[in-house]
Amino acid sequence: MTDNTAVLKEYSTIWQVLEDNAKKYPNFPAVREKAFGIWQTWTWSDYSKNSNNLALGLIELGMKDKSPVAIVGNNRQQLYSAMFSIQMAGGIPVPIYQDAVAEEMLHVLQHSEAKIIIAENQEQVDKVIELGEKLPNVEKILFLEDKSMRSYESDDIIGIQKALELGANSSEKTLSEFEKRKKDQTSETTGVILYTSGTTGKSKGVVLSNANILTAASGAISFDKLRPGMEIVSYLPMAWVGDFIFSTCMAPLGRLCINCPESRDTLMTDLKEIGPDFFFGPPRIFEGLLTSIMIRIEDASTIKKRLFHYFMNLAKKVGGDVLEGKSVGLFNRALYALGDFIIYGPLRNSLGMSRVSVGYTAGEAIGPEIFEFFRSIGINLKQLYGQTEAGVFVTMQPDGEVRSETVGVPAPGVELKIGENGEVLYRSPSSFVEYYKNSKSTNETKDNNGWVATGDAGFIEDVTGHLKIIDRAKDVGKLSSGEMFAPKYVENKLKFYPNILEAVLFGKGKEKCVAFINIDLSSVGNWAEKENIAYGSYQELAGHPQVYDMIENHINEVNMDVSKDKMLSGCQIDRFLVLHKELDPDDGEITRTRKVRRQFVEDKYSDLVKALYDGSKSIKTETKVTYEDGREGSISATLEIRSAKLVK
Amino acid sequence: MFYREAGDFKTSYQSDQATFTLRLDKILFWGLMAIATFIVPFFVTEYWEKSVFLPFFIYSIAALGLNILTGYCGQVSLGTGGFMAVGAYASFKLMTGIPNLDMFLVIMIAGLVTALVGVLFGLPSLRIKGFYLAVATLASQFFLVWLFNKWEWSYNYSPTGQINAPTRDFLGIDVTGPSTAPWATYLFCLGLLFIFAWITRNLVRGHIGRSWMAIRDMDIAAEIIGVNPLIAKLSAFAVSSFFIGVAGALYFSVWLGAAEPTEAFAIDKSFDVLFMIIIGGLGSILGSMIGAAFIILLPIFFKNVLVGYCGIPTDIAEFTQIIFIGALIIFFLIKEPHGIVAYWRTLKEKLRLWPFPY
Amino acid sequence: MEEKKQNNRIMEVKDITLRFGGVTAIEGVSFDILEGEVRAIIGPNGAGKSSMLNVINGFYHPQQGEVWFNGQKRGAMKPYQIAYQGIARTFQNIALFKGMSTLDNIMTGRFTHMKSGMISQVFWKGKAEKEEYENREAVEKVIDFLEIQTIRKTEVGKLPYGLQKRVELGRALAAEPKLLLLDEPMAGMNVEEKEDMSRFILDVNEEFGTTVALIEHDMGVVMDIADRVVVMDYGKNIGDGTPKEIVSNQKVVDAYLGVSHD
Amino acid sequence: MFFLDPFFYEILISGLLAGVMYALVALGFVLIFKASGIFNFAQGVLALFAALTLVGFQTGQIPFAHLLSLFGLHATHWGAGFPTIVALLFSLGVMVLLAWLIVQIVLKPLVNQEGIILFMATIGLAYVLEGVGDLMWGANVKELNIGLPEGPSEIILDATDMFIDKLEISAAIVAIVLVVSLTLFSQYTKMGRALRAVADDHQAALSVGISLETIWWIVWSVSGLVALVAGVMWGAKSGVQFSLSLIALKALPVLMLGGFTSIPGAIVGGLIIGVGEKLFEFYIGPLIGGATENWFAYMLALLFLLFRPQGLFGEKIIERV
Repeated sequence: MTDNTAVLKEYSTIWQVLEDNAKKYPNFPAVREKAFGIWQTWTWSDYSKNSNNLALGLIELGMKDKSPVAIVGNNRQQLYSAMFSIQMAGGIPVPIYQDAVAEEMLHVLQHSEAKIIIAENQEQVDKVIELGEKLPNVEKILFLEDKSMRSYESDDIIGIQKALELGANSSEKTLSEFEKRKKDQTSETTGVILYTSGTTGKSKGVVLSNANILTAASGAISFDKLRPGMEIVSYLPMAWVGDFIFSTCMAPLGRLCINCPESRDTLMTDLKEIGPDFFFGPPRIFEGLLTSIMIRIEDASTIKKRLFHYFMNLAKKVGGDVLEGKSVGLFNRALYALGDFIIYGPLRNSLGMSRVSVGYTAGEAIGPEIFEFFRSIGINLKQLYGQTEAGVFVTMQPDGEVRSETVGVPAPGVELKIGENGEVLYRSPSSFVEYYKNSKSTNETKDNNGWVATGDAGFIEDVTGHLKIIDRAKDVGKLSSGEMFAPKYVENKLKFYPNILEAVLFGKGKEKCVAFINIDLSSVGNWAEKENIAYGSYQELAGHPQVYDMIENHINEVNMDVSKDKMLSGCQIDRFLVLHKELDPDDGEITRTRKVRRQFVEDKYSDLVKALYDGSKSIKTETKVTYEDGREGSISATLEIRSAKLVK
Repeated sequence: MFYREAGDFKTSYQSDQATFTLRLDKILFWGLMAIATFIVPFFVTEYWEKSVFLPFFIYSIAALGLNILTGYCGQVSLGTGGFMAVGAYASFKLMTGIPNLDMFLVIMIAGLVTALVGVLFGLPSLRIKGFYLAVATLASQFFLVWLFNKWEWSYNYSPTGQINAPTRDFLGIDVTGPSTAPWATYLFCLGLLFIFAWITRNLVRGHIGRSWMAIRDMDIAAEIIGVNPLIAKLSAFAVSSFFIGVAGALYFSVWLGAAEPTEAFAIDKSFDVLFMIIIGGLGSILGSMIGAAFIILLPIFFKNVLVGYCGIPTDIAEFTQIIFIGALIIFFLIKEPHGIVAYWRTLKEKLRLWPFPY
Repeated sequence: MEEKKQNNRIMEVKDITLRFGGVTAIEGVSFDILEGEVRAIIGPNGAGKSSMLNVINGFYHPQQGEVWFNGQKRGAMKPYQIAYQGIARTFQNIALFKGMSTLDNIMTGRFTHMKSGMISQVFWKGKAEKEEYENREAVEKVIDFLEIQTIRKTEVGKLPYGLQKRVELGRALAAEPKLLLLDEPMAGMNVEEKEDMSRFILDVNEEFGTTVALIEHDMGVVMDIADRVVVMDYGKNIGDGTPKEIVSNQKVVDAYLGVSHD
Repeated sequence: MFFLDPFFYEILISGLLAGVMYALVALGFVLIFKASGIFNFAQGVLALFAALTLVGFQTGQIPFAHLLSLFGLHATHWGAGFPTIVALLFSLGVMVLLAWLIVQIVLKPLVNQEGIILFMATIGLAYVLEGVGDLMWGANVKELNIGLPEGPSEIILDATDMFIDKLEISAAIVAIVLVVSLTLFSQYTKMGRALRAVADDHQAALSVGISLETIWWIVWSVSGLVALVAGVMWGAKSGVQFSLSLIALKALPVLMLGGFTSIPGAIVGGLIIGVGEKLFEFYIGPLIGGATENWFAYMLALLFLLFRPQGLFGEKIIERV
């Protein structure tokens, strides 16, 4: 394994990498953005020039040394460039989730005390303006898109073009100040503050130093042997650590080219156009892809359907082995090659993954079928386990050792151990400095020797050395019988069914386990259409008896599966109901990264939980909801409660 | 199924608006061109030359021309035969009048002459539309054929009224007259077709082409955008006639070698070319060629299969063929007004989406 | 809004009378349009509003009266010549080029900006090619502005009604007109589409400084977006002023609340 | 002076007589155009087809004999032919049946299409009919005799010294009768008015209680009748052969001149063209090589159109924006 700290000998900050690339490879593409119908391409030299100008502009606008600057918006060339500009100018970039509502934004802005905000468009600027009085610190807002911004423009709200012009014509004083600030920086200088989405409570600002970032990026590049010139599509939120490491750190260090899609609606088309070499997606992206494949193939002609299923069966048998270069026999290999031409190749092409040499998924457990599906058609999909505090990578799956149940071996430079309570702990040069202005939390998470508690329970397999994650450490509890209660473990099994979008399991300290189920509207809706089931709303579909039958079957199967594991067999579901609304980040029920806020849900739907335990057959309830435009309302429903089969 | 588009992205408008935006299409096209240019000439026999390739290339040029007028600009013309006659007689006069003139120039000048005549007969298009215009173009058909029948100067006072193509060359290689080699005429016409298809493509992708299509789709809206209907229609007539004149010149000088107006340029020619673009595809370059191939190959097919293979008498085969073509026209107008090329597009779309239906 | 009042008259029609055979469509109508304003023309069906637009952009030639544009009296001109003067419009019934894509439709809107000659076009060299890509850039800005990126290469005949209206607006905008005429831009739209369209019209007016004259039935919309309003009835001008003045004008109220004469 | 020239009157009259025939064919066009907005390019082939059918019935030909011979049936004729009047009725029956087929197979699927598409469809139809006619009855030139008087009219010859064929006179009389009755039919009967209404407004016609299909069938049948008469007259004059189908092309300039929607226009246009081309051929023709009938009518119509696009009697086109 290469030493990922070697990179620190060459560079001490991430923007130095950019500057180095601009010098050595000025005309190679660095970052593209789909805009005005084509992929507008910046070379390394364009990228650097823009970043320098903006940095100077920021200083001209009064940006102080070491001060945080917020960035909010979709993945945009200018925003990525702004990350470097802020660092160069001695500041600390604080990216914010672009779909955060104003209140969520408020916390980050107040906590970080950012004085300058770089926002993508009117939508984001509006949110900041809405907060108005509550943000006395904010001095300047820069915006990227002029559209509808004409009436906003003032001394404090200015277009980024203006800032760039200021930078291009900056004074001598600014220039020398700029040089000084750049020179002052070391590898220990803070590179970024990333606010975690936080499953509980207010989000915390994770401080990563340049050393953290550089070692993490360098380790990942060597681990997967990424080569210069590879393409990545940057579509995940810029505030998320993964995108930060991939697009802002690994890209310059490995000289990868990043591509920003035109909009969220065009992501799939844009992804297909680019055909990335390196792809990261949370499990739900892959679930979504698989569901759409299955739905579309169902509508295909009989011949195509037969071909598809025939070759998918073959792929299931031998695809994984072919991918790992294991022997499958000459006949199977020939057949697989034919399948590759007729089915797998076109499939990969239609997903935009023809060229993917490394694909990763993380964040949540991925369904084994989904995982195997993508591997079997020749996409090298792997899992990694990580968190913001680690600079993403804790463990990664090396080629040839990929299994869906484990999350791989420690990433370069990472040491791993299991705590007394079963919690996974790690230590690495990439692990974070501290939580910003929150030493209490820092001390809770990171001990004096640098070991960081992940908050996840898991164990290391003896033979392979691979890490296996069971659940959130604090969620793992005991039933009243003393048996182990690991809700996530069961929920994940349920969520592997395409019809189930979310599941929430209750049972800590109780005798039995009960569950809420959220159906997947696209998948169940499609099924309903085929079965000729009429429904007027989500609620009506969710409450349909036939839907209940279907969900009951799924739960029975999961119970069967869970019963096989002695340690966890108490986690079988006794009674369940199908929720009448989708769990929604706008209602605070799940996080923006789609993690269930267990306690919140339990409190909000306490009447339902109670009914699940008191044996009633149905329950009438009323629920508050927040609509997309921010209005609030409430819906009422009568929900059926069913019992599932328990296996002894 | 064959398309692998992932990674085929465009970073400039130039590549986004290229003729072949898909890598595979580009490879296929140039592959086919390479075969046609470097391999076929070695094997082409006189039969293939005279019965298949020359008629295909020449009618393709004519169909491209008519498609510019009808498919792109929306002006139906039934005067194609007449305009081909202009091209043919112009080339005859040039070949006999200036014996040293290179054949390429002869063809081009013949095209120019036809373009002038076309503009003249296109003038009524400013006042009349639709089938009024279609009928008006019949005037040019009848008048021009009559003219070349009666105007002795046009056929050099030959007692038979027939015109015969003397031997002329293109860059030193004979392409007309009795002693030409099949590969020479084949390559000459192939080259011209390539050039004219390319020109068509260039014209229809720019603002002139768009002004034609605007006139076709909604002439009133075209006018308020700044399109002068006079210029748009007349330019379409001019370009279209140029193409048809070139086709007429090649038809007479390179392919037939001799012609007599009432037979060679009768109204059937006008219909044939019109059918080519209806069946092939209105407003499509590929469609023009597919249509030409179809109408050229159909009689050969009928002759070989019905007469040669099934032993059906020639006249019955001929009648069946007429019925078949007529029925096909009706079929396409009802089922697929965009012609065979629409099926081709659907097929391609299916291949691109394979194995999914959408 | 106040400053607009001091602006120049970009267009002035004086005493226009238009007859078709024995029918008088417009009778002695005069009004002006100031540079940078949103001017609405309202009135019951058959009041001669569309005919007025047709006079302004040269489809109809009035028997009497004068049209002044940019301070100059206009002689008899063809619609395409008027397009070159900087007047663009949309139609009440969508008049898109059905066989062309959204992109091509809007590119066609750039016709007055494209000047390469036939020879250059034929060989696709030099000016023709350069000009094409330059204009594509301008068109892409319009596409971006109207948020129709996803339908860029769709044939317009296949688009839903609301989007077709938007594409038509795009085609007119692409010409970068000084005066934009909109004939019932919101006809047949639902509330949401109307809101979008109003926003686009206001944005065009504010961001590009384009003068807009529109015919609209929805009084709510007119009140929201128009700076000044002309009211026509039976081919005559029966009121002219700010929206506020108009709603308190008795003649106007009568024409609107009185018996409609469709 | 030319009006002292005795030939002038002879040409004038024969021009007028021919003109009546043009008017008759043009009338077939106008009827269909007014009722269905279709410019029927197949009208001439329809006439050829009608004439072929008539001759076939008259002479007792077996349809598709040539084709049947492929299967070993070598008979070409029934024992005897039908009497002319029966053959005429049968032929009319065939034309009515044909009209129904055309409406069902070609027109119904093309309803609401643009005029130019329908126009091109009738070109296709012309090809089909030509092929079917040939296949049914053979492509050889046939003589058609339905017992009309022939030869120069002695009375006129004696009285004015002009040479005018009796056949032409009787053809003209038949044509005039037909033109007058059709005009009356379309102007003064309820059905006729309904037919005219269709062209303007399909909905309005439907409200009269006649389905569009029926109306189309009726007009196509009527134009089949016109085609039959035209086919008989021309066939009697110059034999039944392919060139007969070209007479329809002659009617096209008549239409452009007279306007596509005007029955009087068709009549006047027909006469103008008939007379014009004869006079032109007689006086100017020799100077420029003769055989000017082929194009004179077109050029005349073309020049005319440049100045009056809607034709002599057509309604002025007001373009609505």
